[in-house]
Amino acid sequence: MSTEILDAYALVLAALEKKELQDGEFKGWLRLTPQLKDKLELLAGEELTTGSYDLIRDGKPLSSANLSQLKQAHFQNNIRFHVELTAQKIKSDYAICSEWNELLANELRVKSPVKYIFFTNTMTLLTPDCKDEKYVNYLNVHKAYEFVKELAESTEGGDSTIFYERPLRFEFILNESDLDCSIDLDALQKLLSKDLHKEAITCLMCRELVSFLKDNASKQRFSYLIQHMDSLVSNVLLSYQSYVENYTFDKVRKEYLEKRTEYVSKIHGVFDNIATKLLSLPAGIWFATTQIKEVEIGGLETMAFVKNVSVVSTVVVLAVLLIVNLIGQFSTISIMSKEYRGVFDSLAKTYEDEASEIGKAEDDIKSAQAKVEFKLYVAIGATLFLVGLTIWMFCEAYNW
Amino acid sequence: MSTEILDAYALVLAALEKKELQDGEFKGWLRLTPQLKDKLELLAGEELTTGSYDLIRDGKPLSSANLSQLKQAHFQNNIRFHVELTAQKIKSDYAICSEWNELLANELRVKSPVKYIFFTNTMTLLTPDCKDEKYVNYLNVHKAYEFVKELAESTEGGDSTIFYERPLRFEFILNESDLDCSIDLDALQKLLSKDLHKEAITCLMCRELVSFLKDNASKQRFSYLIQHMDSLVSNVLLSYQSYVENYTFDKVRKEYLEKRTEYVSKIHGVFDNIATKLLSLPAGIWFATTQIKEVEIGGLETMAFVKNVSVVSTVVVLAVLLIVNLIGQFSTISIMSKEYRGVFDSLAKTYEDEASEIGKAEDDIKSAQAKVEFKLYVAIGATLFLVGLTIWMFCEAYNW
Amino acid sequence: MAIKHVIIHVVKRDNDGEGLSKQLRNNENSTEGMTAQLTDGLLELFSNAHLNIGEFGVDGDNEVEPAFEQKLNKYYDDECKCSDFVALTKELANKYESVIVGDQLHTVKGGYLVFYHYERNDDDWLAVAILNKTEGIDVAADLEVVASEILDLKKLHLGAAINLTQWKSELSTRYVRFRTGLAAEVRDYFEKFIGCQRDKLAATVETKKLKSAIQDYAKNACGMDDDVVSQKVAQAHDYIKEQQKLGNQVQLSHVSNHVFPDRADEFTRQAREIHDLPEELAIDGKVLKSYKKLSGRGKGIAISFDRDMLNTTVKYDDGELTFSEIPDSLRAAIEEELKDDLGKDN
Amino acid sequence: MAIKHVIIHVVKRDNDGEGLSKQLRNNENSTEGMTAQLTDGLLELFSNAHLNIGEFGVDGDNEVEPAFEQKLNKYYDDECKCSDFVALTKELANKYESVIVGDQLHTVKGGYLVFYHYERNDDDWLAVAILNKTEGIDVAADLEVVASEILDLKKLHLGAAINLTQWKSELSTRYVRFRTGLAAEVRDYFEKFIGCQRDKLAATVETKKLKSAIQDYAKNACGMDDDVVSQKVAQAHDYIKEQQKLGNQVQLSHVSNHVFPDRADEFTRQAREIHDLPEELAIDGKVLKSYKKLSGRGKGIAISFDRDMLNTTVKYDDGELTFSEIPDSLRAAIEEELKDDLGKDN
Repeated sequence: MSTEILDAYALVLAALEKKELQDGEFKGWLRLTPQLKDKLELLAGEELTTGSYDLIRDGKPLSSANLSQLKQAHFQNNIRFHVELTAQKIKSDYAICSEWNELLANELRVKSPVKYIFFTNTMTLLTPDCKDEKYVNYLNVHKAYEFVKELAESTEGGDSTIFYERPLRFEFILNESDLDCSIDLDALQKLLSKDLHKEAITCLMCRELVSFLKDNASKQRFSYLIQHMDSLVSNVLLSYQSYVENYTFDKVRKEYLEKRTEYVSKIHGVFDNIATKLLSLPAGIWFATTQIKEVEIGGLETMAFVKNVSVVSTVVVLAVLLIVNLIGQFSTISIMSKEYRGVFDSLAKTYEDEASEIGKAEDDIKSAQAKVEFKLYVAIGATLFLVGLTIWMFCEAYNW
Repeated sequence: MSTEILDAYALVLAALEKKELQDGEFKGWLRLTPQLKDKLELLAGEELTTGSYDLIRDGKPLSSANLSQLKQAHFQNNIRFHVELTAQKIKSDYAICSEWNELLANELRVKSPVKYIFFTNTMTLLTPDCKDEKYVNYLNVHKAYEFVKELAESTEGGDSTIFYERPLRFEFILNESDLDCSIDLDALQKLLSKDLHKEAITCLMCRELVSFLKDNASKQRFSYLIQHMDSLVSNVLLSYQSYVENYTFDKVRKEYLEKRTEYVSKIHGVFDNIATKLLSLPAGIWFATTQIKEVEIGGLETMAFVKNVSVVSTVVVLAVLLIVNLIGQFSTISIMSKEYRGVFDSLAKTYEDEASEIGKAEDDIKSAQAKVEFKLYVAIGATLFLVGLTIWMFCEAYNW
Repeated sequence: MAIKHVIIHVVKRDNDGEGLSKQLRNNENSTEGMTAQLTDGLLELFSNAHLNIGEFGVDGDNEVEPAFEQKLNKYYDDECKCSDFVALTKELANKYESVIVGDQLHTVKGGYLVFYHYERNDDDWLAVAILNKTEGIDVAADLEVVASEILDLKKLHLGAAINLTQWKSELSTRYVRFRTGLAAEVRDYFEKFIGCQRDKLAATVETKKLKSAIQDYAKNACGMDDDVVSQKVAQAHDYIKEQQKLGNQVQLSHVSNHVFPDRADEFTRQAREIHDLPEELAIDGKVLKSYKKLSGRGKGIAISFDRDMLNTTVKYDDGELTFSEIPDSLRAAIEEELKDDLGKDN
Repeated sequence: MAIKHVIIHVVKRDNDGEGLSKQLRNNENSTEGMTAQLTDGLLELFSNAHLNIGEFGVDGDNEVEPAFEQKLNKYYDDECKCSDFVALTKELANKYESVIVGDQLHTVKGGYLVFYHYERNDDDWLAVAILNKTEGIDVAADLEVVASEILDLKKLHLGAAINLTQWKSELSTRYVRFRTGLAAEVRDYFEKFIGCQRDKLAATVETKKLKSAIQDYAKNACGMDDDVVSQKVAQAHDYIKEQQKLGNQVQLSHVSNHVFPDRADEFTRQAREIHDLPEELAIDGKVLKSYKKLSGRGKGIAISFDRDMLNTTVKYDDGELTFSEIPDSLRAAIEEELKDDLGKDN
């Protein structure tokens, strides 16, 4: 139906002779044919023309006639009807206007686009199967309106005012040039439809929009938004990302401090674990001290000698076991070191601003590790010394 | 000046014969006197009367006259002027109207009260030295407006819309009965002027206002507010009190007290870990006591000497190990100390009012740390002392 | 504009109930001399009168030729030349008499039937006006007051003018202008005599022509700029809406009075002559929309604005109407009214 | 309303530059018989004419008595009884002649000076009208056109009527109604003859009276309800503001046309007779405010509303005007206009 109306309009407008635009109407002379009469009747039904026209014959004014009263005589060659056509009519199902700007000055038709459009300046007809870039973009513009509306409604600002620190009022009017930009809101819509962080996302979108558009006049805002949609989208995405990161930031701080304490005490625990075992060595030495007896020269087959040998051997075995154990701790520490280095490196990489703090925490752990390693060497030394002492005692027992 | 005008108005209005109210004007017949003429000229200057009147003589219509053209003849007894007075005039410096309701329907005069008022229904003149209760309350009503405005502006809602979860729009109009309530906003103003928690106070006032008024129509809201100001004030105060309490106890106190307990027990745990190990030292001494034998002078190659040396060495090694272990605990404590200091410093910074309490909690931990460190030093001292004892025993065995 | 033929017949009675006296001339009146004053008056007659506009027809059917039209057909050729003006007018005068006699209209006084054929804007017209004498007074040489009679040419009570050119062309439904008076009886007999009826689809034409008449007059005769022209259209729209609401007939002269209060008569005359508008305007609601105005008054408020401002500078939201732009004069008036408060608060 | 005395004198010339012929009657014309028609006409004369209103005075000073007033003083007593009507009018006619001769006004034609004394609403009036004859045509018995002359009583070209009662009371500055024509020369000589001038403080009176005239007529004559009465006042306000903006003189008949398009003449007449309003209205800005309207038109918008609605149902904020209530008819029109969208979106 809308196509028919616009087709009829285009046909009649094209047929007008000496066409001029006056008081919002195209006026011109029309030589009527039965086909044009049908078109005019269709247009009259849509109130696009009155259906009643002055007529001239051979250039001389001659009465007027209604479409419904036409006789055969009215279709004569020398008769012209002075037909007027409404130059602008913007309805919800079709629009006739001079050009894009006229259509885009009508908020209602930006908010809720009209599918069938006829531009009188260029005599262009746009219908849904049309691939015209501006037209396609126009049909998408309402998505941007709905995006703003959704945000505005979430801030209780009706459909056109976003309240975020200040009120940001929109007038949904555009210029033709705005239609050069394609509207791609998928990323934002996807973000908005997330269940997680829903409120926070709305909030940060509002913040981005406000800071993005606050310096534009309310009449230009929507236009600016459409033109710079890409940069808004990337702003919002960046902002969202940093929000997500910030969100864990406090947790992270706490985390690495805890990790530091954890690793430091773990590392210290390494030595603590072994320390108790180390206490068995003195006990062994003391035992050896009491058990090693003097043995006369040549009395190698004596019981005492056997006992002495076994005492020394036991001490040596004990020492070997301890040392093996102590050396084992080194690998434990190195495993731990690998672990915490990995943890802290990744932390430092993720939170670059915190890197130095994280580095300090890591240093704390490293110094604990150094201390513990030193203690382990001391312990190994002490063990070897005690073993030496036992062997010395053993030798002394034979007076060599 | 305003008083003079209203006085003149009252005088002329009272002098009108057969007074009637028509098309917003009081009309009636006036017998002119020079005094009344002056008053009328004053009123004409204020556009309260036209200054040009029809006149009758002996009840018979007779021309019309301008105040400035009066002759002696116009003051005759049998002449009456048909004088009209504007029945309503509400300006910023004075107001003439029928009654309170008419005045209170004018937003501008509610927002910014007029000091000089004349009510034609009751012929009442109200001036600043007047003690009329409604008048006094009226002069204060604008404070309530300014209160709402301050809140509205803080939510970016202009001067009449508070945005808090929903928009709450006010129309600043009142009824006479609302003026029976006195307006006392001192408590709220005092609260609003606090430096501390400024945002929170504004916010909770908005919340209270919205929940208080959301069910009223926007035309009734201000009126309802005025009438129930007391209960709003107490709501806000209660709400503020509970906010303040909630704010410190739940969120901060709990947290730092928990932290304190946690750290204190952690720190005490440091010594407890080492205590068992410390018990091995006396055992070593006791053993040494039984084993160290007297050695004659020069008998350095004797078995006994060797044994003695090994006993002492063992004790020394044992002591060294213990001391190393004990010293290790210091670094554990210092790491912990770093951690809790960080935590408490940031707490103290965030909640400045709680800083002293937080300091106390931190002191508790510090004293626990001091105690543990003291114990560690004692343990080291005891170890060294016991080692010394053993060495003394060893030397004594050679009677040096 | 020139009168080509003129002839006066008389069919009248002096008092109700008396017989009709009839006197028919056998030759045309001269258009020279004294009669020149008559012809001037005759040409003005239809310009100043409140007229209806229509076509020949019987009982609403314009296919049927009434007697008057048949006589015209008999005497006028396709070039609008009359074969015998005297014979035609005599037949018409007799027809007039027979209508009065046949319908037994005893109160109809009749009068001087002045038939005249004239040319205006290249169109040929045949007019018949029924005139009466009016009594005036004169001052004699001794300054005494005496009676004097003249033909009343100031006012047309009954009359019809047929645009023969349009009628012949068969392209028009608006070629008869007629004035029939207000009394139903008089109206009926005269319409019966002429055999004319109002154009059934007049509303569309007239509503449209009224708009162009206003635009044309405001722009060309008054030299108003577009904004003012548009205001004039708005005032007409406003007035018509108001009359429709009250259920009143919209009259051309009233519209003129309202829209061009200072040049009402001139506009009315132009609307009649150039735009073929009758006094009683038929209004078509659909065409009225082409005035492109929205207007309304009541509750102490009167507003009208261009239809296409809705959704651009005028916003409507749930009963609330907001103008983001207002006329400068109004803004000045409001700011003057609020000045002491504006100065103080802002 | 009755004519008590009437007398006709003549002072005229037939062609420019000729001498004046003067003829004075020595006795009053009778008010019986044929003259009754004259007196009816005379009484109507001032009701239908566009008049100015003023008082006696010379060069703006109303303390100085002009010659005309002095003559009146000479013949009229305090009860407005004339001691010798014929002598008075003769002196005045001679005065009229001497004004024309003295100022060497060779193009002034003069005419029949009709003096008449009448009573209206218990007030005594003295009127002088300068009338001329007009040529008409008559139809002779043979239906030939012949010339005929009558005194032109339809239109008052020059004339003055003095309310003697008000004049004597010394309480009024608006007791002379006069019509002087538009040409400056004619205007001057006639005002000089009468010695009248416009009331200097007329603006206040007239602005106020216009409002009451409208209210009175709308309410009492048309039976309109208060809302419509207030609209009529608003339309007048609107029109006056518009004329002031254009720098035009506000005329009573134009206000009538605009405000009461369908009863313009009746209103004008009442405003003149009952409310003493002249044709050229002087408007006082301060008093105009007592119409209690704010109005403006332009940019395709026309708005007017009651002044006291500002800050209540009409809000103004930085150039933006919001009506929280609008007339039902406008709301209906807007909703009709938006209906396909309202139905869809909400």
